Amino acid sequence: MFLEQLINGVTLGSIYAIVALGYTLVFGVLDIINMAHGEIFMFGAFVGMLLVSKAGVPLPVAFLGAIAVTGAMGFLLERAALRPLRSRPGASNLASLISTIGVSILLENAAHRIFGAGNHPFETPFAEIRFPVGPVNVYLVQVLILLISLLLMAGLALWLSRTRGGKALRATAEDLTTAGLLGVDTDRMITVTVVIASAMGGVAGVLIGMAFNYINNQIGLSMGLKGLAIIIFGGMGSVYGAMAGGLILGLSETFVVAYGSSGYRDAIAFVIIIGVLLVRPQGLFGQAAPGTGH
Amino acid sequence: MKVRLQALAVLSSALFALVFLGAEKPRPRVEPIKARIGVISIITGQGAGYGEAITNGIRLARDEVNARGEVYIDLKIEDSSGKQEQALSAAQKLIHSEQVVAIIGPTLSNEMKVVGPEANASGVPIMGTSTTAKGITQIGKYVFRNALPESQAIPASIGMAVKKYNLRQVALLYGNDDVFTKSGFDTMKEVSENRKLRILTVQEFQKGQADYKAQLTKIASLRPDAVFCSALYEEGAVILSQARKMGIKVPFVGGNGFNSPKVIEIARDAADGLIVATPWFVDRNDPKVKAFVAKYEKAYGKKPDQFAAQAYDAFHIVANALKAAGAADRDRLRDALAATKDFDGVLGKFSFDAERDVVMEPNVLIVQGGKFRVFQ
Amino acid sequence: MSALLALERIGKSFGGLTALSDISFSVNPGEIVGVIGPNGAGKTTLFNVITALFPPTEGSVVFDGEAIAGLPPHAVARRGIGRTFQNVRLFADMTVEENVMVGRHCRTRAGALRGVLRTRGEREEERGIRQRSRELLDLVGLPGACSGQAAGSLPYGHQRRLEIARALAADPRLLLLDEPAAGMNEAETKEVSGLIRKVRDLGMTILLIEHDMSLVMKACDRVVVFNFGRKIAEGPPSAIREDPGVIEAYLGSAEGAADA
Amino acid sequence: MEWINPYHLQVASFVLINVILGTSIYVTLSTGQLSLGNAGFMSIGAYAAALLATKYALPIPVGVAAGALLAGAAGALVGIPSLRLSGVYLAIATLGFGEVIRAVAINWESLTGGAVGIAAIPQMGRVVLAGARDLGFSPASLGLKPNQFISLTVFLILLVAAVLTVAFFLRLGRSRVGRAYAAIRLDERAAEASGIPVTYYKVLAFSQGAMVSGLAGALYAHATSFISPADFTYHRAVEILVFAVFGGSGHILGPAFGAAFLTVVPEALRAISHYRYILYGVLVVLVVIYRPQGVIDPPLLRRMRGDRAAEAA
Repeated sequence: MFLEQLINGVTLGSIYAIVALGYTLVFGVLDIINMAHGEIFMFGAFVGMLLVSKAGVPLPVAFLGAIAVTGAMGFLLERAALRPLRSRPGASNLASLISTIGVSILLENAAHRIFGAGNHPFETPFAEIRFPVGPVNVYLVQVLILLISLLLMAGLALWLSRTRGGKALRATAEDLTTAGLLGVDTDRMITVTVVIASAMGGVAGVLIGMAFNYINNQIGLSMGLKGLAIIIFGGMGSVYGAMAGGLILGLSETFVVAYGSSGYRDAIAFVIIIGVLLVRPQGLFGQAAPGTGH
Repeated sequence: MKVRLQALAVLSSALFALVFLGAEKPRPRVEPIKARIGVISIITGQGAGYGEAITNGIRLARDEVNARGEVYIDLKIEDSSGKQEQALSAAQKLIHSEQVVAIIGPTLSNEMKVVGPEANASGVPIMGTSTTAKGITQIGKYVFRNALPESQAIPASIGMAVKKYNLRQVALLYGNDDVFTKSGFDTMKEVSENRKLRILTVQEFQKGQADYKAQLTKIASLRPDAVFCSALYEEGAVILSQARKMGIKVPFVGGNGFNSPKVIEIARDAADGLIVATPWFVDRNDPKVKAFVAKYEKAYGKKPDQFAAQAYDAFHIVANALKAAGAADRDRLRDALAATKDFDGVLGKFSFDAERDVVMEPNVLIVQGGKFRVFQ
Repeated sequence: MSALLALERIGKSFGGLTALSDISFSVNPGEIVGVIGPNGAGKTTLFNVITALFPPTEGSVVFDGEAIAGLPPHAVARRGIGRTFQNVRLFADMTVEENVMVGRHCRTRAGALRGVLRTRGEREEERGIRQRSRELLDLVGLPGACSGQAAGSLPYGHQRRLEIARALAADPRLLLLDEPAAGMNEAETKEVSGLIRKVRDLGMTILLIEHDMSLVMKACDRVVVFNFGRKIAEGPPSAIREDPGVIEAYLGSAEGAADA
Repeated sequence: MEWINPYHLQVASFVLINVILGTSIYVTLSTGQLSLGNAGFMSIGAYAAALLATKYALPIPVGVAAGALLAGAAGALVGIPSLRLSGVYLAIATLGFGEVIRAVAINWESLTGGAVGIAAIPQMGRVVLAGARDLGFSPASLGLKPNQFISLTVFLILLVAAVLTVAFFLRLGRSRVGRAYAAIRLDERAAEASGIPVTYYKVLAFSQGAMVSGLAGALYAHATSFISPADFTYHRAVEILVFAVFGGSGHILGPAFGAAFLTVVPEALRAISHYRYILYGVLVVLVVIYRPQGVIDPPLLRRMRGDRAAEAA
């Protein structure tokens, strides 16, 4: 049973990690928690589902479709709910937090009107492919999820540290005004960030659908809450923190059920956060942020 | 002689029919009893899937009743968003602003626990169509329900399953943060203990959880003869599909919340082996049921689930009681409702007991080959 | 005469970076002592150590015969050390008067309940706070008309004075002023210089960081010179002016030459 | 007396409870701490009051006071370790605290009844009516039907509670402690150097915020007569935050306005039930964009006061 639970935990953890990467990227650059991220990847999941189950397109095309839609949504989110706040004096981070909450309420209810309430099956023949590893069956989807999450993490880390765009992004994250003075088009960088993060949400959405066989307009909320928990204890803005945090949470939830009480499964994320934050207020991988403890 | 007699018989029956019809025609058209009935349902937010089925069923019944002309019902549907405060505000609006004669709903037992006392205190009959938790009708004499409580459904399904499969050891799985699934679980546990079944493990899950693999892996490792699962169909379908995928082939026994075409739609083959006890059987060989299913499918593009069927029957029960009461009066309607006996609806024969709770024989159904069938 | 403030072998490092090492000197009651040195010499760090915003890595701070290291900053303020900041830190959204009233906090007592119930004692205390605040605003030369204005909207020079008034509201015995004349023109600097002496004449002891040499030379009884986190000289202004080490380290720098 | 509609009073009652909740988040925010634990503290107050009333048959005011105090004590306990945290870290950690409390409420069945919750909590309006009848009073003497009387009583009790709460913090804001809170919010360093014990006041504000949440929870329990863990989810915490930021967190009237407005809007939009939360979302975004500091802020209040003064002159 241990091996199976380990696989369950890693799969769940990888999904959490992908969700958390989206949050952490936006936070790293903008210092904003994008509360609409969960709803954006929920839309990604629906687009993927419609393309696969209703239109019958091959899976990679479904991924691309989800990425296109969520990327576009990220663009609109940035234009409609974030950018107008950047230029306004007196707009605290709280204001953008609330405007993204507004967007998330809007999207959740819009999804209900557009896609209908309740669960929708997410079926692809691909999701049925499995192979035995020792005594247990491993589904290809589980491997794929782990691989994609690792790839996204490595890709992001590389992009941030090696490429021009990535460096400009980091400069933007470091100090918005200075980066602007140095000739970085910060508005564009921010748009790019939000679009990339949202597109990653699209990927996450399709993977979640495949992993759990169903989707509904509430998955953004429950997954989003976990994603938030992860970036906090992984360390805000840290790519590795999101990955490590995701895996830790996935494994702890699974093992709490396996060896403890399943009644506390959903609460374990927050028990961990509180524990970690009390020891390391900046999170596992976070740099001591200004204002945290003195 | 014989021929004459026959002719006479034909003639006289024709005459009789003529007289009868003639008498029917000139009967003065009675003004229908006009009444306003309120509905509280989940239209937005989590659980809107149930609310949608319920309001669909009610609308269909309303159209039928109004077309018949004996009573004319003006429906006021209010959203509760699945929240108690919203349900209470909606109830107050219906009771005091809309002056409804009765309320159907709300959807969740939680909501009923807040709304019920208020309706009862205001003397407005209220009827739950999906509130299956314990202690609902005990709120007061104006509170009714036609939803078969899990305390009646589950013993029937477990009883049949134990007999058929000779179950000895079982695993229990339930949602611990919801009144409905928690009550169902309490009954399952009680019934299992009474039947001296060995409970290998009790696993919990929480609303909105996407992944049940950890719990299911644990259950699988203990090799139960069956899994008793107290879940609503939204979660239940996902649990089934994930369970089968990881190799749990044993029967699943659920309560009546598990009974929905949605289960099959979402879980597909994985739904095979699900046993539920429920008054609602979509493929029952009964003209009433067939007509209802056909109409519902035509109107909403899908088959009715038990939430729709219970709401549909509930509306007819209220309409009948209204006819019996003879006027849109809350107290007379309450008394007429309480007197409902052997109402013949799509769920079968229905009566209220002394505590305004359900008297009904549940069917035990099993999913086989992607269809609900009677379990024998 | 025993010293009001005695610093004994103070050292402070951040991570691997040494900001202060082996600093010892003392300030006597009624003195005005200047602290000078090039940017980054550790002057402000010293103020932060004295006011307990940072604990020293080594050494001890003795105020009025008592070691105060380890006390929280507000307790140090309560003992009688007030300060201003290098880049004015006023409560920008509060009114001018409220800023000074905040400064009076540690000399007053009314808790939440009394504040809400407005007991007689509390009302009297508030009246006292208000009156003292007006006096202090007068003292630092802020016109009464601006007392209702948001502190952040004051002209820069007025903000500096307001910060001094806020510090004085806590009845400090030792006042630490961090570049009170920074960014001011000659006339304003002269006024500040006058204000500093006025404050001293009220019985306060002053430790002053300042880049404006004319102000330091005129106002201070004694000067301590820092460079690279160390004390390189100490003495009366006239002696410091001639100290070759100081001239090389500090006055020799471009900035020092411009100031001098 | 026909115009006294229990429905309107019901909505008004929830508005008032939300005003108290809005105040609770404002109090902690006024020292610059963003706490999202208010749903958790609310549940502590609600459960304490409900249990004292149902299990020990204590009078409602005793239970309400105990609930508020218990929540305040819990606030102090949570507030102390939370001092190390700030900004979003504090927000999410306190949100987590709320979720943990909810998990405990779900799992500690012997005390809380688990998901089934606690039913038949004495409803304050009905208790007052019963008491009044014992004294020989009949609502008919005021021309009221019993349920009008009940709703009106609940409304009036909540009105008094909300007005007292808001007045308390309005006055506190203008006192020595209020100045200390504001100083800490505006510049913690400078506040410390001015002799303000920052730790003490942060914990005090945290605890006061928790106490106010607990009060709201206790009143809620006695207004709806049923509570369950589903009442105190993450949604509630976020909703309270939206009240504060939407209405404006710079002045106590901001959260109060936000709570009132955002409680009434979904109610007013009942006619378009399917779309009302879509509109709610759009409204929140628009208002935040056009008034990022919230609808009500001190300059606006000054202008309004100034206008009034000008009119009076």
